Amino acid sequence: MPLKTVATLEVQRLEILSPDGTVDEKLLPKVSNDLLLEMYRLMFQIRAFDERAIMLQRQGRLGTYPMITGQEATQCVPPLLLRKTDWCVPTYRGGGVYFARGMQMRYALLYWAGDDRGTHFPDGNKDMMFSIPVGTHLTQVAGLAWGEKFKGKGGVAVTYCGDGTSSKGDLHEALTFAGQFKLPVIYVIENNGWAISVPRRRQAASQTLAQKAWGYGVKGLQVDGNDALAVYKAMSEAVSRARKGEGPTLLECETYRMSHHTTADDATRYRDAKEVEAWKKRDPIARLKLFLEKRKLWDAKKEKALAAETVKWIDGEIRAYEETPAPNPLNMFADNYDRAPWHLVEQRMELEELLKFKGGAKILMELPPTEGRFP
Amino acid sequence: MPLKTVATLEVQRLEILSPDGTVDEKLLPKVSNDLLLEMYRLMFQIRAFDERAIMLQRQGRLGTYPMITGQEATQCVPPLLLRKTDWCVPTYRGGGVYFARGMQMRYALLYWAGDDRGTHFPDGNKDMMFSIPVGTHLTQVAGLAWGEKFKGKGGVAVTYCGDGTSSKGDLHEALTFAGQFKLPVIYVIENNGWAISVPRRRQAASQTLAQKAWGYGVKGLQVDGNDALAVYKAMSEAVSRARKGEGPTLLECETYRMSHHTTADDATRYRDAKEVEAWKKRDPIARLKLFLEKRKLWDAKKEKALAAETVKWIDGEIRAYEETPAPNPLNMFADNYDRAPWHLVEQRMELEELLKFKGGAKILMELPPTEGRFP
Amino acid sequence: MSKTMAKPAAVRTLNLVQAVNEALDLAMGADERVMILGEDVGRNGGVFRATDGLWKKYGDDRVVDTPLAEIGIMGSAIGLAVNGMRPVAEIQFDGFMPSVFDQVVCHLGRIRSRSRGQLSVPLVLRAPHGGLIHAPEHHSESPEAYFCHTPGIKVVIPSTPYDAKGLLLAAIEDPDPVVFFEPKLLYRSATGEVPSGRYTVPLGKARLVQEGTDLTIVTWGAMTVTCQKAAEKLKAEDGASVEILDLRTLTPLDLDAVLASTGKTGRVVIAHEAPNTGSWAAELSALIAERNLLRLLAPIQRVGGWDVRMPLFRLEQYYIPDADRVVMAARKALRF
Amino acid sequence: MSKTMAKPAAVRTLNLVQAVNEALDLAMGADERVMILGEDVGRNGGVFRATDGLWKKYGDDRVVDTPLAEIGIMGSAIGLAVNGMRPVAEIQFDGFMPSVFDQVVCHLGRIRSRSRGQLSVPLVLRAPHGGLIHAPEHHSESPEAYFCHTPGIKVVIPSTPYDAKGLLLAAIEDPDPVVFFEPKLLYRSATGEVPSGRYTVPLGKARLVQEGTDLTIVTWGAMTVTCQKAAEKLKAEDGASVEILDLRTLTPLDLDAVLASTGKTGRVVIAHEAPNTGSWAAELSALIAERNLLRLLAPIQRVGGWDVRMPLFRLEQYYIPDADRVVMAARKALRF
Ligand SMILES: Cc1ncc(C[n+]2csc(CCOP(=O)(O)OP(=O)(O)O)c2C)c(N)n1
Ligand SMILES: Cc1ncc(C[n+]2csc(CCOP(=O)(O)OP(=O)(O)O)c2C)c(N)n1
Ligand SMILES: [Mg+2]
Ligand SMILES: [Mg+2]
Repeated sequence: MPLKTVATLEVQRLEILSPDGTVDEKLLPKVSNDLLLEMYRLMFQIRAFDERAIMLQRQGRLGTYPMITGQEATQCVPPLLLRKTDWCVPTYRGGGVYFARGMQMRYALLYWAGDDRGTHFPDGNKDMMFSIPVGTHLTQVAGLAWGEKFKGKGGVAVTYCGDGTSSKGDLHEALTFAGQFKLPVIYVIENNGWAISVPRRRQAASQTLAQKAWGYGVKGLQVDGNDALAVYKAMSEAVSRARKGEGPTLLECETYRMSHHTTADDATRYRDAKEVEAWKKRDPIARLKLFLEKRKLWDAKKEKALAAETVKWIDGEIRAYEETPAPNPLNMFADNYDRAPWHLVEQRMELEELLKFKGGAKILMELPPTEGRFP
Repeated sequence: MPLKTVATLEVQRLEILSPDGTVDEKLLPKVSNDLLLEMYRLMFQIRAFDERAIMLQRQGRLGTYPMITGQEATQCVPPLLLRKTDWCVPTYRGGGVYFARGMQMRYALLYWAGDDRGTHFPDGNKDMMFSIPVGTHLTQVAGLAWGEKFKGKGGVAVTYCGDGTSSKGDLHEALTFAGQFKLPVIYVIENNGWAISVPRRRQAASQTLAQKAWGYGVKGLQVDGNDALAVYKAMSEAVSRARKGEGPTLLECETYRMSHHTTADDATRYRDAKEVEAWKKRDPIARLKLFLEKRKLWDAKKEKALAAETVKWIDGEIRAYEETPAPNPLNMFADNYDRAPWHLVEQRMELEELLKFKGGAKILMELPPTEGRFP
Repeated sequence: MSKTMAKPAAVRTLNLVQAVNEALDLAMGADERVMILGEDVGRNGGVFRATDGLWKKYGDDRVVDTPLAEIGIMGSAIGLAVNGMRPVAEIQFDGFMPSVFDQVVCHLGRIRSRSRGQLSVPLVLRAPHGGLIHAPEHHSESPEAYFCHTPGIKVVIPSTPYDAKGLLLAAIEDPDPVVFFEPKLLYRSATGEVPSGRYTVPLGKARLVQEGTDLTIVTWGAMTVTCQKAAEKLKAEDGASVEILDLRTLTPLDLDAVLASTGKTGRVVIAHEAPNTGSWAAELSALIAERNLLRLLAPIQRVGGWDVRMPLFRLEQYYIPDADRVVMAARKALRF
Repeated sequence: MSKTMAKPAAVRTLNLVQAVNEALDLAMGADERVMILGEDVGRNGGVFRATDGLWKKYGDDRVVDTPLAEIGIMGSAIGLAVNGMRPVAEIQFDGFMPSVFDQVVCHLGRIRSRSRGQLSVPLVLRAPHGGLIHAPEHHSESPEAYFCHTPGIKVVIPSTPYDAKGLLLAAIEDPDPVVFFEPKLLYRSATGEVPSGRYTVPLGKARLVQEGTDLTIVTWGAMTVTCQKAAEKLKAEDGASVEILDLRTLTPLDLDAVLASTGKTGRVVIAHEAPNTGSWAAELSALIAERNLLRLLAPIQRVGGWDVRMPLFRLEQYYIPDADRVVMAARKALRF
């Protein structure tokens, strides 16, 4: 009885559109021109939004904000493969995911401005809030997918986590469940090279993150995450496998965090500027633009029109955000339980007392109306 | 840019000694005859001990007890590769590991009899108590190994977990750390086919558990865990890699839990008797015996002598266990802190009051002496 | 202390684990969304047989043996509940609940409010509770305080078969997450009359175990039985009339019942199994003294586990309060 | 409230995070076994700069940027401590501590006793604590009660730079595990005189912030500063003389100091940031009433966070008690 090989695995990496705009025609997925243009619009607009959000924060008009720039392809493309009724749960950096799901970005601003009303998703969407303790949503999304399996209508669940987050045990248990129960779920590792100041190589010592999938009987694939077409193709195959009940997929999308971790971070303390420069050449938006131009789908005029439309759109979102009246402090007590128990009723009255103590008896009339269900 | 292969992995399985006692001479490790005989003795004796412990429990002379039978090779062989000063942490089922480390088995009996004084290891041994919440020790053993790395004397740490336990996120974080910091640690997955009533195939949907190692840049190997020589060889290579600073290893030792989960369990509720029958043919002790006999190292006379010696030894351990005076209830308060804070001092006095209330003022004199450090 | 009864039903004598089993069976029979997940809950019927027979009856999809991964159990139960199911997740022993704290503290009670009422988590998290069955290490813990301090969830623990069934049915139909502890000492030792049909015992209501005038014992779980023994002794030896309140739901607390009884008697013992410091008994002691200060005739006596880890079982009867300890504490209050 | 001073030393004005940094630096300089591990603690110097400069000074082996895995951080710190090191592990924010509960509850405080004193776990677990810096969700939590209920560990939280340095040095040299909370609101806003050399502030001793005769406020962490503001207002507007006790160590508690002060004044406010129900304030309220019952002139007033999740920062000032809430509570006690 020899030392015998009992299993072999190949980790593959999918790249279709190279940084210079040329494509591997054999691998090119079927995507309509309209959809290509929609991808471009989403990526273009979320980058512009990101830049404005950073400015708002610098001006003191927004709280700590996590930058998206560089990760637009990985964020904006997967939602295009989903139905409204599929579940989609990004990370806290996933503004592009929510945007592609149709969220009004005024809510993202509200959230990062410290307003609980920011978790507002389009009617009928099965979106769930990201989790700030990173990775803790991963097993929950397995549960969401499990629920879809019970419904038996081909619904799927998609979620993201960062390269740093892939070190959390939560991913292990999520993939264990996903593989064991053949759940219709897709885990996207948004490998942007960094977890705050910790580089990818200081997480798992494995060559890729995609290869983790193998430990759970889950299909894994590495994808050039700055290549919108590769992300599209990988995701469409993963979604169709999931819909058909063929099981879960782990996609490692390799992209890059072009900016600081958040507005509270200073990446120059720990990151070489040369690395950032090198990644600039792999920009996902410029790359798709080259492709569109080559196909005569895009030109400077269209770009200008989109830019103008984008400014207007962002202005509108910012206005809507800034005109939102301050929340009523009593909102805190709404929606904690289906029916608030006595102690919350009592505590809410205590808060009313405090407000009166501060602002006089009339204060409760002057506050904005309360929102949410109470008791 | 194609769909390209970025990594290939092969999982290997090591088998040397087949159930009929023939060996693959090419793979045969260098083991002295004395060591072969020592392996056999350990395995033989721990099985006999296991059988007696089960009887004790059935007679009401022991608490719930987890059976070892069938797993002797996986448990008794790895410690033979270790120094006293290497760390070794088995699972709760790992009586064979402790035995091979030189533990007096009266302490194992004490522990399963509900006596806290059962965590008694030979002087100078770096053993740590197993953790009952399974898997929670795995990151701790990474830390123990990290401590050895700081000392720089080639010390290593070895620990076990079950196939069921390999589903816990703890293993993920432990392997992440082990791989990242190239820790001198060996993780042995003691895959005995079952986690109480849940079969191996209902844990990870992967073909092997060994292949999990690749997700962390850790070396992985599947081993026939009922083949003492394969376990020896795999372990000796893993230990020597670790000592030389070449990093961690994950060994999946495939063995079989021949009995119930514990004496509180009834495996006939969920397990096919045919499966157990099939595994009987792969018994680790019978197999090593065949090999020893072929080499003229063992015969019926020696077996009889060992059996007699073993009965005497077990009798002695049981006697020592049963003659151990009951613990003093006040022991509970010892060794909780280096110096007990006031509230433990106060509570200990309360317990003294209670004991007096029950047994009169003289009771404190009649109790066995207290043990441990207080305050 | 009210109850809602669906239809007249045969009354049998069941033990507590049988009552739990019957509640699960009824809930699964009545509502397709109810499913069970956990370790060994399926074919094996649970290590205490709480789910015995259900796997056969409802199949592998609805009674699910999961991998050995508690975060996976808790997290996927949350996802299932958010997505329309009514999962009943089992953690095999109290001592393994810390591995789900992350899900409980960060998510379980927050999802409704974070989503501003759009999502809810109607699940039940079942676990055996407490000591005194000579179980191995980490199998005799009383972690309720950790859960009671966590907003957005409810914490329930019955002490009779009747309540076990009615509270579990109420917990499963509750629109919010309920942590449901089952005193393992009582699984077989507590027997009582249980109607065969469906009924619920409302969450948030204490049970008046016995009326009395001199002293109130507030307690929960298996300690209820210990306190009954103590009350007998106090009656026999001290002629004391003891009132016992079994909280049944720890949070939301039945404060009215607690204040009414302790206000009436003015002397209070709170008895429980957990390490005493920072326990749920602390909250009760605080609330009673804060709200009934002028009615108190003696300092409140808390009787709990010591502030050390639960010892192995040879010493457990010295760790968990027994009737003697309750009696001693009661006498301190009575003779103050 | 004593202190041990090693040698005469220059006194500078530092803020709290500088004091923490200096303590870490001194500890690492004096003892090779001291090492730091956590997320972003190395090259980046920690998200609050608590470990700034230490990676450069002590190298990558002793100031370790770990993978993003809190069980890994906590578990390996336990192993390192058992194996002779003196690890100082950082959890980046209070809100992520639940992921280490499993290690804390099942192991951290149990290893010494499980091994009957053969092994010990001399580590420090540092984490920022509390709210009011407009941080994102899950970054403003006050989870101390979960730790205080867990046997075998100590829980410390300073409120001045002087104490931060002295307590952290004491915690690092303590032979038992210490959970060390750092009020993040005070990292930069609290400044004070700090001697440059090595000194320790003993664990288990409260700090008398100010003496008074009418009312005692017991508090800890950033709330200490709030209570000082409230005391000024009470003095100015009510002529009340308020005594303030900053616990500094939550467990083991300085009960003598608490009972002496509350026994003297007879009127008590306990102020803190955590959800009030089941909080550490409950234990304090219970202990004071149980042991000082006849000295109490008014019901004890607990002022804490509401029993809902910590809201996003626009409302945090309505969640965490401010000076007005403390004043209102004090007046209830004073006017009873
Ligand atoms: C459990 C947990 N630990 C630590 C943090 C603090 N933290 C916030 S983001 C972050 C890095 C995340 O890195 P990665 O997963 O790669 O996502 P990215 O930020 O790159 O999108 C850390 C450590 C957290 N939010 N949750
Ligand atoms: C965290 C945790 N969850 C559940 C249990 C209950 N339990 C004890 S042993 C066991 C099965 C363990 O299976 P495996 O890891 O394969 O080890 P084996 O028993 O086969 O040696 C379970 C579920 C536990 N001890 N710890
Ligand atoms: Mg990242
Ligand atoms: Mg097993």
